Order: sequence, then structure tokens, then C-alpha cells
Amino acid sequence: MRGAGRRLMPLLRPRNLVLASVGALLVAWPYLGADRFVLHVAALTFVWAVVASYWNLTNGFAGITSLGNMGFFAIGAYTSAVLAKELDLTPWATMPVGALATMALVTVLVGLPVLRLRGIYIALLTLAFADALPSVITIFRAWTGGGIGLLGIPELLEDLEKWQAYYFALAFFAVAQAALVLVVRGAPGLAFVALRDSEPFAQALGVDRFKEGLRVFAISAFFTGFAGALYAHLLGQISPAMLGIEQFLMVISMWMLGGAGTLLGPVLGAAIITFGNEYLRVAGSLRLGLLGLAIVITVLFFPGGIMQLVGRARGFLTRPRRGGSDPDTVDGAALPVGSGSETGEGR
Amino acid sequence: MDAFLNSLASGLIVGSLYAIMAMGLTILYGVSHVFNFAHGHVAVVAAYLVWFAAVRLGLALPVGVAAALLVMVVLALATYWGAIRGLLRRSEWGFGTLLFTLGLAILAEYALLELFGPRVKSVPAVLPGSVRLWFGRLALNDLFLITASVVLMVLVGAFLKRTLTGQAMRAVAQSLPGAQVVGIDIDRIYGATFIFAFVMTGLSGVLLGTKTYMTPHIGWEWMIKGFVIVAFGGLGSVPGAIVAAFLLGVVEALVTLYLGAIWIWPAWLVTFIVALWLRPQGILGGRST
Amino acid sequence: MSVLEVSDLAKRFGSLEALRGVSFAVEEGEVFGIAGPNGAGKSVLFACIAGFYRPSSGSIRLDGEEIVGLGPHQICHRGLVRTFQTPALFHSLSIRENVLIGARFGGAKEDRVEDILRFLDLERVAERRAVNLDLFTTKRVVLAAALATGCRVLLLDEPMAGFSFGEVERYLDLVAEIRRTCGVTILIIEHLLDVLIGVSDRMMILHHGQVLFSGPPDEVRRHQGVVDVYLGGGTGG
Amino acid sequence: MDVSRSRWAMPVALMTIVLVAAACRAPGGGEEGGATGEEEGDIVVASAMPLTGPYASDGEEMLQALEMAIDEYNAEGGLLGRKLTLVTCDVGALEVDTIQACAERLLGENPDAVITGYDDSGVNTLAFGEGDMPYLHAVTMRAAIEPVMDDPEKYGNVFQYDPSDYDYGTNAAAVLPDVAERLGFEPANRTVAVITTDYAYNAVGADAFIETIKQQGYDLALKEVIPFGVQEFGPILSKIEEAEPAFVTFWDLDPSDAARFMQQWTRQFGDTGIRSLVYMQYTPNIPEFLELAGESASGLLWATVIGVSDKIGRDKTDYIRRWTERYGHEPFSIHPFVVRDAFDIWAQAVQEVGCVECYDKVVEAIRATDYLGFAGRYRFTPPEEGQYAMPGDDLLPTIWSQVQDAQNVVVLPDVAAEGTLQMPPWVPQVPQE
Repeated sequence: MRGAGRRLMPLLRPRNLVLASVGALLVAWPYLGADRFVLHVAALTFVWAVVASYWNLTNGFAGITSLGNMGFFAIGAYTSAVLAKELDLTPWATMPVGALATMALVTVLVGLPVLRLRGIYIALLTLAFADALPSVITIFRAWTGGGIGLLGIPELLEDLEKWQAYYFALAFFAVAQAALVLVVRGAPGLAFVALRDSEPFAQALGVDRFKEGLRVFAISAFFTGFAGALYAHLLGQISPAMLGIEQFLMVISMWMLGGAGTLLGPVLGAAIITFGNEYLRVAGSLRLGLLGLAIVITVLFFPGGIMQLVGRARGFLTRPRRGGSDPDTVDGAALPVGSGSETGEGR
Repeated sequence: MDAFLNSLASGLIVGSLYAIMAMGLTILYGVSHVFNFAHGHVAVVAAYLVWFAAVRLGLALPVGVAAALLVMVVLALATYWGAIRGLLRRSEWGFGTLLFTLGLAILAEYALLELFGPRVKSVPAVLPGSVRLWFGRLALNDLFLITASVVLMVLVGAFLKRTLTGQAMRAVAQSLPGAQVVGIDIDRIYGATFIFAFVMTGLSGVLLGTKTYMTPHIGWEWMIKGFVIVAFGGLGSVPGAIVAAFLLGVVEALVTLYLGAIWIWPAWLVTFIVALWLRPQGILGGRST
Repeated sequence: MSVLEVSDLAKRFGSLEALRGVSFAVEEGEVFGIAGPNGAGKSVLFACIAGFYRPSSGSIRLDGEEIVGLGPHQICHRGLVRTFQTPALFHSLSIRENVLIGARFGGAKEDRVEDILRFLDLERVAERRAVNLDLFTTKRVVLAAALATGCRVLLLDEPMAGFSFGEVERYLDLVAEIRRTCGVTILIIEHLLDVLIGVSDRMMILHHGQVLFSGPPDEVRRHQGVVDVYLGGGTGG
Repeated sequence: MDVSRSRWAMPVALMTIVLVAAACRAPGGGEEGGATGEEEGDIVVASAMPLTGPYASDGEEMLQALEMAIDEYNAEGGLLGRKLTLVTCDVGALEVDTIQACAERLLGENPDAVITGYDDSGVNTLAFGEGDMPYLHAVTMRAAIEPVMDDPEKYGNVFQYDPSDYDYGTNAAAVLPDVAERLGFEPANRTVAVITTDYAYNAVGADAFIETIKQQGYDLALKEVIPFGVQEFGPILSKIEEAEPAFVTFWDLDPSDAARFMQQWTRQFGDTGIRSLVYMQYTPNIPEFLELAGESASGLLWATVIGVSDKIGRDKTDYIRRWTERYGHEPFSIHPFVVRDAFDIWAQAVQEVGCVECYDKVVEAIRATDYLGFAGRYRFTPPEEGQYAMPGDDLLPTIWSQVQDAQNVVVLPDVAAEGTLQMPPWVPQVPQE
């Protein structure tokens, strides 16, 4: 029953075929005549897609209402950038260090206190954490450059070309998504589905909310931090402005609009918002209005986000095993998200 | 000593600003469990309306405030009946309302930018002038802000305790099923809560506009500050929010005096973590959510 | 040595005393039946043992080790699992995955899953989502998930409520089978005295949070206090 | 769990393909960066500016200035007979990646010139320097001219058409003691206080000030780094009261912060008095400052390294008239003037060399500029020195103003002065001991 045939079959599912051709297209894109600007934005999209996906991991899948993920991103970016600049190390060495440092810091400083709390309190504490970071960056301005930002961060390669940046970002994105699939389909993912469906039963069967939460936090911090590090070395400069409200709104909208609790949603959201945002820069302040309108309309009419639209068009792109006709999800697109259902005692 | 007293006074002023920022937010959350991300923007909208009435149209300040609050009532009803009511009926209501109010905030910023432009505006001080005390001078407007926050707290407390609507709101806050059992019309109470919270928030925006000035962008700052204070004091607890606001205000002033202004946020965070460790429901938050 | 030893257990909710001075011991491999009228504190007792409530006072020993203060998942890892009166399965997962949860997080090896599915005759429906199942299947999934943790002590909270007569029979057979093949110690709460008497090695009757009777099943009916409670309470036995 | 394994296999395969492809060779994609358009189409002027976020009020005027310039040139038949068009990009709150994205976007339009007001907090040079077309900006930052100094070959097309933040510091350190002397101001001691945000524009100037004033024998009594949006300066004012420094300098770009500072300063020291002069970098030039601070700002000194004064530069009356006709109000700030200066500098250079796409020649012509604009005479330092518009009383004078009766009055340099320095109201008349 575990023969090659059975293992090959799922690979040939239409869903996977679509994914594979999209992947091939992404690989071939620079050869198909994408210009500098498009490649630049695409590379950023990959980075943001990872950040959004892992934000969605904590919030959409695990129901931990974290609002501090931009903080994780900044820690990774700064750690790697400062190490590479001050110690003259290659970014290839400092990026993993940055990611690990983010994981350690976030798990100890945020994860341990936060996971004793519930719902909206987690949101508040993580937000306060991210908002305290610009001050910390300023206090350590000797290394971080303070509000001026860090300039001249060593790039991934000497004279990094746009198409190289694109491929590095794409490769990172692929690895991060693969890891995300493992996490979601693996033990932590299973644990959180169980906790959400029936917390007492899950606990009785040995599921440890705290431990699984910490694990998800650590994984999320690792990849978000890594994304931050990559971002720093792709752009060559960073500043505390990355912790500003605009960036926060952008990234949070990516997974919220894309479809919380889905794997593809945040990626689509990242693509649409990053590209939309850049192309709408010519439209001035209208950009803001359109973003706000998109969010409001999505919530009111397509609560499952873009994935709901996709799911409506074709069932196979959604999550076939856990989606389907689940009465608790909207058109099988979105999984419940912890924030509300958890804090609300009386509904 | 004078420096200390002076800083303490600054702390109280800032504290009163924070208390005003937090009040509408905590009431709305306490009763309906809707966390209003557009809180800061509701306040800014009211402040802009008052500016428009008082400065642009040259109306008397109380007239402007009354008109702005009237608009707040309309906005509250539109928000609740037009959107929130439907969202609350979904299983994903917590997430839905959060996202909705977030979108609303962005839209409000855009609308303000289009209508009033990006330049900084201010609401005229309610009480111009200042008064001399032994350690320094205090602006009358600042004293007014401190008084107003305390008076508002008392009024809110009285409203919740004495009036029928207030009692029903408290009942809903304590137990939604219980309130339904005794025949409270939830829609009516939620509608009333939204009106109450929006009016309070609008009022807070007007008060803040006299001191911190406003741009279309500043709502985020007000929201985040209010957010932290409300959590600190215990979501849904009005006295808790007030205590937290003054506490943080004084901490902020003393940190500025002895460490430097740049340490304010880190100090907040540490205070916050310690407080939550000791009391996970916030300082005075009775309910564990 | 007893597998589970409860001594002088009390649980208060405010002024309400749900349990008072409850003491008993369960021996390895036995089926221990617990009965009592509504509100006697049976479920509270289970919740205390399994770590969902922290007792107000008293001690609970599993294999001689104190477990008061541990969380449900920790107690599960030590080999004790409880089930719930109204079972809530993980409805967005398949039946196999429901069982897998127990195996993966309960600390046992995952290769037990297939055996357990076969054992409880769930193989054919294993890929179905655990939603809208009939009651008997639901209860079997619960049993399977609990067994998958590799538990040695199983607390079943009114597992047969709502069953038809035939289903009760089949379920009791299962319990006996589990006991025989897996050597699991079973504590079972049941409303119906007859059923309990048939399946238990020893029994305990709770009333108003206190132990009214404790001993062999055949003595239950002769105990005056039990008769009073069950007849006086209007609950047929 | 073979299901999960197959899902895992797909991304791995994908990744392998990606890495192999990346290792293979450079695709032909975005190779062209410079000018390809030899065709006689429109001349494209690109600009990045903050149209949303905290700096939107400045960005609005920069955009208006450019639109007006282009419309006016086009009305006169364009430049070298060709029509001009404008492409813009919103840099929002000036985050690093939005500036870079804007640069990529605008460079993708193959612009013939990039002219902005300010668009950035210091990385613009790197971003726009990628192209060959002339780029004129007034970011007013050391960080923006340093890359040009380091690599004049690559960034030789980047001009900063005003001095930099650093010059604020050196200028303030040089002028403040002189101001004290002119006023007959006798300080309690030879110390200074510095209150600054951590924002580069402010911080670099503040640091340069500290460095330079120390060389003149002043001590630093107090340095406060503040975040934007401070509501209560009470604790800081208390520290100032204790130190009573000769000069209190305030470096915070946000006009509402600055207004609050002056209101609270005047309240605190208005009647008790303090022997300190207060200086601000640039911020009171933003029109909202006086609206918000009003009378309480009277006595404040401030400077701008690029400014507009009736007595300096070429006549502005006609420009103001045309502006008012078009937009219904007079210019709020200096941006309408200086952005137009930059535009004219570029246009003049193009006309001089007689071609648009010959970027090297246009850049050469701009380097040789000696242009009298609204703000003064523009002359650029050589690329090795950063290629920025030189400060100087006969070039771009640093204009010092004092707020008197809630009005800005230019007091220095003497050639531009509209009024005389006055002792701030909070300084006690009779020196007390």
C-alpha cells in the first residue's frame, strides 16, 4: 500500500500541477524579459510573502494573536546587518545567526511571557514589544545607526544584480514555504487544529498548548528573522522606519486579505498588495483609500479572503482534507482564527 | 524637588491624555468584545470636525463640539447596524471585527487626507491661559484635561450604575447569555454601547486635539497608546484604564527626568510585562477573558 | 500497590463544595465503577484526577506519585486519560488523524494507530472527517484516540449515555476486550446502576460530593444509603 | 503520513530547479538601465516625494511646484521644442524599501531627469545614482552626499541643491556666540543643551553642533534624545532649569513637537526667566509651527540653510502671483521656490548643451552652474566634495530668523536682514546674581 504508484499519484493532482507550473513560471520569469523594477518588486514580494505566511502561522493557524511580527523581522535584519558590518562577516554566515538570534530572543522575551496570556492580551504585549524596538535601536545607535539607519550593509554578492536578488529571494521563499507545509501538516499544525476543535479533549490526549505555542513562536520567529536578514542584505540598508505603522498595515493586510489560516492566501496577498502598492504609488494618496476599501469589502463580503474567491472558482486550490464542507469555515477556505472565538466568553 | 514636582505634574497631564484616549476603547471592548482598531481615527475625525466648525466656520466651540458628537452618533449607528452587527453573527466575529475596524481606520485616514489635507491642525484650547503654582506654571487647559478625565470617569461610572441602559450594558458585559435570558435586547444594548463609546471617543479626540494637535495620520498613535493602557488596566475596566493611564503617565515623566525620553517605550514594555505577570487580567480587570 | 490512589480529596467552587473527603484506591487492571445521582460530583472528580481542575485539598497519586498540580497533558503523559460525557471530536480532521493526535501527543509510538483502528473496527471509515458521525462511532473514535496515547488508566465519563440497548452491549464487550488485551485500568462513570454492576470489579457511589458506598458490585443493592438515595432521588437503578 | 511527504517533495524540487537556474547564467532581463530612447518623444521628468504619511504636506507643494513648472515650460513650447511630462512616485513615510522601489519604478520609465524636493532619509543617492540622468535633490543630508564623495564616477549625476544637515550644526555653533554678543546677552555659564530626535536630519546636525561648539570652549550640559511626538517637555525643562545653559538648541523636524516645546518653554520661564537663548533647526520654517505656537514662540531663533528672503536671490513677486493664480493661495513653504530653482537649473543646462539625452553633457553643465535662483546663488562643490550647493552669504546664505510678535523676521545675515535681533522675553533684563 505504500508503493511508488500511490506516492506518485498525489504529485499528479491538478492542484500540484498548477503549483508546479506556477513555480516553473517564477523560475523562468527573469528570462522572459521582466524588467528591473518588476524583479525588484518580485524579490520584495517573496520576502514579504514569507513574513506574511509565518505571521499567518501564529495567528491564522495557531490562534496566537501576535501583532509583533514586524519586530521579529527587524531583529533579524539588524542582528545580521550589524554582525556583517561590524565583524566584516559574509552575509551567508550572519543571516542564519540573525535568524537564530531572533528565535532565541523572541522565544524568551516574548514567547514565555506571552503564552501564559490569552487572546487580545497577547496582541497587546507583542505590539508593545515591537513598538519598543525603535527606542532600543536608538539606544544602541553606536551599532545600529539609530534613526539614521544602517547604510552600506554588505550585499549578498558584490554588485548584486536584480535578477540574482530575485533568485535568492525565490529560493528562500521556496524553502520557507516547504518548512511551513511541514509545520502545518506536522505535529504543531495538528496540535493547533486539535486545540481549536476541542481544547479539553486535546489536552486530555496530551496536547500541550504552551509547548506547541512556544514551538510555533520559535519557528515563526526564525523564518521571520531570516526574512528580515535577507531583506537587509538585499537592500543594503535598513532603518527603524521598517517598524512604522504603514509597513505593519501592509503585511498584516497581506495574510488577512489573502485568507487567514490558509497556506496560499498570504502568498497571494503578498503578491497583490506588494505589486498593487508599488504600481499605485503614482496614484498618491488614493493608494490608502483603495487599501482601506479592499479590507472593508473583503471582511463584509469575502471573509475568507482571496482564498475564498479562489476556492469558489476551483475547489482544488484550497485545502482539500480540512476544508471541504466544514460548517465552521466559509466555503472551505478559511480556518477559524483564534482571536475572537478565544476571547469571547459569551457568544 | 521642584524638578520632581514639575515632572509629576507633567506625568499627570500625560496620564490624563492617556486616560481620555483609553476610555471609549475599554467601554466598547468591555460590553461588546469588539476591539476597535479605528478607535484613534474616530477620535481624530471628531477633532477635525470641531476644528472645521470652530476655526473654518467660526462657530462657537460648544456648538462645534455638539455638532461633532452628533456626527459621532450617526457614525456609531452606521458602523454597528451597517457592519458590526452582521459580523458578530459569524463564528469568526473576533477576527472579522478586528479586520473591519482596521480597514475603517485606513479609510478614515484617507478621507481626512482628502477633505482636510495633510497639514497639522489644532482644536483651540478650551481654557487659554495658565496658573502659577509654587513649583512652576500649569496651563489651565492642562488642568482642564486632568479634571475632564476624572469627571468623565465619574460620569461613566454613574451612567453604568444608575441608568437602566448602563445597567443593561453591565449585565451584557458580565454575561451575554445571562443578559439574554433576562430579556435584554442585545441589539439595542450594543447599539447604545457603540453610540456611548463613539461619543466618548469623539470627546476624547476633541480634548486631545487641544493638546497634541492632529494630522490624518495621528489616529494610529492614539490607538496604540490607548490599546496598551487599556490592556494594562484590564480590558473593559474603566477605573483600571484610568489608574493605568496615570501610572504610565507618571512613569513616563520620571523616566524622562532620570533616564531620558528615549527610554519611555522600553520602560512601558517592562512595566507592562511585570504587571501582566503579576495580574494577567490587568491591574483592575476583574474578568479573565 | 494501587495504580491510582485518591485520598481526602476536596473541591470547592466558592461556597459550593463539590467534593468532600473523597478517598479510594484503584488496583491495576480492574474496572472501577462510579455512580451517583446528578450533581454528586462524579465529573468533578474526574476533572480533578485528570488535571482539569485543581483540587482544593487532598492528594491524588498515580503509581505512587503525586499528580495534583500537573496539567492535563502532563497527566496524560504519565498514562492517565479521561474522556468527556459529551464528546467533541476534532471535527476538521479525519478519524485517523483524531487517533493520531492521541498517539503523537500522548507519548506513544505512532505505529499503534493502525492496530487500534483495526481493533475498534474503524479502519473502513478512517479517512472520513470526524463530523456528523453516529454516536457509537464517535464513542469508538474517542476510545481509539485515548488508547492511542498508550494510557494505562482510562477514565470514561458516562460513555454509554444515549446508546441503544444493543449498543450498550457492544460497548461493554469492547471495554472488556480492552481490559483483557491491553491491560488498561478503567474507571467508568455510569448513570445506570445495572450496567455498572455488570461490568465493574468494584464500585463507588458518590452523593453530595461524598463517598456513600465503596465495595464489590453485588453489595451495592443491599446498601441502605444507596437504596435511599436512588429511590428517594427518584432515579431508577 | 506519506501525504505530507509528497507535499514536501514538490517545493524541494522547485527549490533545486531555482538554485540550478540561478547558478547557470545571467538572464538578459533588466540589463538596460540608462537611456535607450533615442526617439524624439516627450522629455520625461521623474520625481519621488512624500504624498502620504507624516511628510505629506511638504510633498504636496513639491508636486505642485513641479506640475506648475512643467505646465509653464510646455506653454512656452517645451524644452528644445519637446514636450515635458512628469512621472511621480509616493515615498510615503520615507522607508528605505519604498525609496528603493520608487527608484526602480521611476528608473524603469527611463527619465531624462529626476528632480525632487526631498524624498528620503539618506539612501536616495544610492538608489537613483544607479541611473545616468541628472538627479537633483534637496535631501539636505550628509548621508546623501557621502556616496558621491566616495565614488564620484558612479554617483557623479547626483546633485544636492542645498547644503547639508551637517552645515546646520557648524553654522549654529559659529553664529550663536555672535548672536549673544550682538544682543549683549550674558549667559550664566558656558554650556549648551541639545534636544534632538534620532532622525538623521536632526541628529547629524546636532552632533556637528556639539562637536563644533565644544571647540569654542563650551561644555555640553544636557543632551536629550527624544522620540517624535513628545507631549510633555516638563521633565526636560526641569533639567534645563537646573543647568541654565547659554544656548538651548532644539532639533526636531515635527512642527507640532516644536510648537509644544515653545509653548511649554514660555509657560515655564515666561515670568520666572532663564538666561538661555533658544535655537531651532529649520522647523519653524514649516508654516504650521507659527500657527500652533503663536505668541509663545516669540524670541525663538532659528535657521535654514536654504531659505527665501526678499532681499536675496531673484525677484519672487511674479512667481508668487502665478502660483496664487494657479493654486488659490500663496506658497506655504520654501519648497515651491527651491524645487523650481532646481528645475530651472536643469532646464538651463539642457538648453546650454542643446540636447536632453546626452546626460554626461547635461551633468557637466550643471556642475558648471552659476545660477541666481529664488533662494540665492547656486554653485556646486566638485564631485569629490559631494557635489552640493555651497553655503555662503553671497551664495546660499544660511538665513537666521527670529520670531517677533508671532512673526518670522529675518535677522541674519545682514544683507538679508529685515529686522534687528531682540532679546527674548524670557531673559531677565537685569542680570541677577
